[in-house]
Amino acid sequence: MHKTVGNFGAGTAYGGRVAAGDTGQAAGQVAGHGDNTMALRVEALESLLVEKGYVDPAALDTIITTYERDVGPRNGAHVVALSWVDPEYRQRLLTDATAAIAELGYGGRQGEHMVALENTPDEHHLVVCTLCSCYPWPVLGLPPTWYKSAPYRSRAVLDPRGVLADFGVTLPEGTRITVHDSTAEVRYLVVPMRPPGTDGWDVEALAALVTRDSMIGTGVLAAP
Amino acid sequence: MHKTVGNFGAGTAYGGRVAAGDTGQAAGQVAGHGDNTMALRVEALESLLVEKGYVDPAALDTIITTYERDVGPRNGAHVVALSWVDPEYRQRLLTDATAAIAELGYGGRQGEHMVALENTPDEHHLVVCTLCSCYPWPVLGLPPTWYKSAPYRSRAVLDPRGVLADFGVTLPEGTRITVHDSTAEVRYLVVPMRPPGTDGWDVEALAALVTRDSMIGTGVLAAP
Amino acid sequence: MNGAADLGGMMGFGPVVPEPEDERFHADWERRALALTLAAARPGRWNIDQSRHARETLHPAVYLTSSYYAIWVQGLERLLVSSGLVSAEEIAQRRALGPGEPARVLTAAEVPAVLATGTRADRPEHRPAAFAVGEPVRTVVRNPTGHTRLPRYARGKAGVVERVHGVHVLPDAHAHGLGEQPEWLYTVRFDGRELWGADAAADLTVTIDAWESYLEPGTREGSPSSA
Amino acid sequence: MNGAADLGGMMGFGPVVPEPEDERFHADWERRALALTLAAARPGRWNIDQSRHARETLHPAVYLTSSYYAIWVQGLERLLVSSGLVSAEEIAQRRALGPGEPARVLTAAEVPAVLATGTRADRPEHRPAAFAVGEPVRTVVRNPTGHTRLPRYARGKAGVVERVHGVHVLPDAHAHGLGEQPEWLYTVRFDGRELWGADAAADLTVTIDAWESYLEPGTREGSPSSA
Repeated sequence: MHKTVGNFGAGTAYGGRVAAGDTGQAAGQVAGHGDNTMALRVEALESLLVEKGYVDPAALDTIITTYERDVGPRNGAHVVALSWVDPEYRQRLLTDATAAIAELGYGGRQGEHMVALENTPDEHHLVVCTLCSCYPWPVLGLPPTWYKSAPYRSRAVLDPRGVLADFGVTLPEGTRITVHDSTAEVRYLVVPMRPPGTDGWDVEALAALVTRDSMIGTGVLAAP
Repeated sequence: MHKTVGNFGAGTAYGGRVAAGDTGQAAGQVAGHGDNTMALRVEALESLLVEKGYVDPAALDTIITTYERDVGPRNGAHVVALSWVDPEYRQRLLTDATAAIAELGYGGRQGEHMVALENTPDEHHLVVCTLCSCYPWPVLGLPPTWYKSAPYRSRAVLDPRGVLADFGVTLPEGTRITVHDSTAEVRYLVVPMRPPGTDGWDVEALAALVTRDSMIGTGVLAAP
Repeated sequence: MNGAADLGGMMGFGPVVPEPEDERFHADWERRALALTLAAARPGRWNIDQSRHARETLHPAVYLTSSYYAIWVQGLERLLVSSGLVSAEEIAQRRALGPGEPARVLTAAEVPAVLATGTRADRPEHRPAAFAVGEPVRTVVRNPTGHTRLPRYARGKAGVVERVHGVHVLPDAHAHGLGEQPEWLYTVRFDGRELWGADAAADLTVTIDAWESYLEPGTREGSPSSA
Repeated sequence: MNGAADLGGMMGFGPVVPEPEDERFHADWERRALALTLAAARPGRWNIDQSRHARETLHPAVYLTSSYYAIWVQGLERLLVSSGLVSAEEIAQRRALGPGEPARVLTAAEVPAVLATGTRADRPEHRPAAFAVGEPVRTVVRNPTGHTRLPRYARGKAGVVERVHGVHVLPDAHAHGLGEQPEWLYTVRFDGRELWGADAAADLTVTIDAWESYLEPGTREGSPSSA
């Protein structure tokens, strides 16, 4: 066999010296954050839809408030923490996550068909949507920018350890990785491993330890 | 089996109404033709390389003149026309195209390893380079913009009849298509079918009928 | 379709940039883009699969230079035009050129219930499932110009059924006004080396959710369990 | 690598726009970009495979929003910097910050001979070819982060050897300073349905040129000739 640069390695001759600048250049070209053109375009679109009588501005405000204030990763943290302290709840969560999550009052849009994936010392779960931005809104809120971005969507299924490294996460030797590509309406919630040194903690205190990234699989929980 | 929209069809719901405008928008974003930023960037790069002593401006002028004036598809047309009138030359061209083309004084950069592909009523050849812009310079000159463009490179291997339709070409029923993806240093020259009504024409007159596109496979030759 | 949205396995996009948990929007227009996208779906002129298809049909140069909310905005504009709710001229001129059609409008009062309810994709079981948990399968090779949820990297690959989810609406049909054509939906597990080759990490597994028509019976040899 | 350059089978780019035969450049900077790219290779600091890799590693958003000469210019800038001929600061500031290194410079007088000679990629036959014309083969499944000339659409596919070209420099190695590692090169023919699925046109054949390490022995059943 011939020798070539390793597959799935740190990259190529251009990975170091030049790529950083080019990535910045490309990122600069990406329309979005703080882009005045998009701001005007969306403002015009809203005016148009209001004028045509298709949307009610008050409803827009309510939607925004819902996802900015009410629905977010603290819901998922509650689910996870409860599963740590209540073995029967944990079993219900692993058997029928949609129903178990609904017990706590969470559900609805983008969480109609939930599956919980429990991390263990042997297996680490990571969730991605390579085709768009599927994400379990009722338990995690809106997806972070990186979850919807090309770097994450392209690499998670091919090089999940490289992705984890971008988050500063290194899994122990012997931990297998299972990546779940959300290609249908099923939504996945990762249940991270309970951190050591939390014996006897109550659900609220435990929930405060659970990060959003740990419920996607891009984070792990350290001892408090 | 479920019914879905046909594969390789004319497109989707967005193929007609909206796509045209969006394509224009995207094309407008493509840096290039007449782009002042690129003009300044290239000018600066040339100055820099001249100042560092790596390039000689006179050599640049000679390169440009060579490909703007001397090396172009008329070379390939000569090869094709000769193969039509001289059965022994045709045989040499099909056996060792590099050598046969060199007989006429053509060769060199991007034509070091030539293969000639003869179109017949049964089989139509089409050449593409999906990975970059490989093209037989000594016989065809520099590749046209479309040959190097994403629309051609993406679709030629999947939907060559759709590509031919963009050129206004429809092949007769019963003609198979063979698409050649130039993934190595081998370069392909398509020998189009000699148009009817040209009996007794000399090489020069025949060569005048041979279009560049017919030697890539995106054109066919009509009767004069 | 093999559009720019089908990103799995692509390279060259650079590192993932993490973001704090409380960073929910980066500009006010993102808030409005989210809310508009949700509210404009209320008249019922398109479904989720049509939305996804509208986004994936954006020119790849546009898709890859747009942030995700910008992709949503451009997708929404296409849906509004293709559904006839708004004309292309109105989008271009950024103003109404005529009255709107009668439409069911989402009110503020309805928002909590609508968001808390969602839209289920499962349907009654109308025939038995073709595959059971643990069965070897192989994904089909197919490159439709229309919408599909079988990513390019997972076509023609041998895997094993890991979960059976019931019968779900088929996006390939639903995105094109061809009805729901519900099918059994499965989670299928692939060995990383089956997807990416012998150089892939030996301890990588990837799952996708795949409708029954995406799958053919597999053979034990080709399955990850015997690898 | 699975970069933006690997375009075969992608969709959504719109129609091909033909162009008259005499339309050779669209702006004067394109002429200079062509000539600079050719002339700057003369010092011999990189080879054709490194050039191609420099271009394919451009960020996909950059690649797909750049015309081809613009891709060349950006690739050239990377090669100049990675080879050490020019510093990144010099590219950024657009001026020399120090003297150049001694380098073989292409003179106007040399141009005709250099262009007329080219650079052959074939090498002496050092071992027998593994495959003969007509033999069934299967391409490997491999997703290297480095350079390769096996397109994504043609990986893991059954075909038949159509031509044997002799022994050629291997781009996978040559693009990364690992020497030429020459291998037998073949033209391999695939049935369109093998590449794209049962819905592909029945009369479509696609060929690629594939080095020996891209190929494994195939079986008669999997080959187009028996399809």
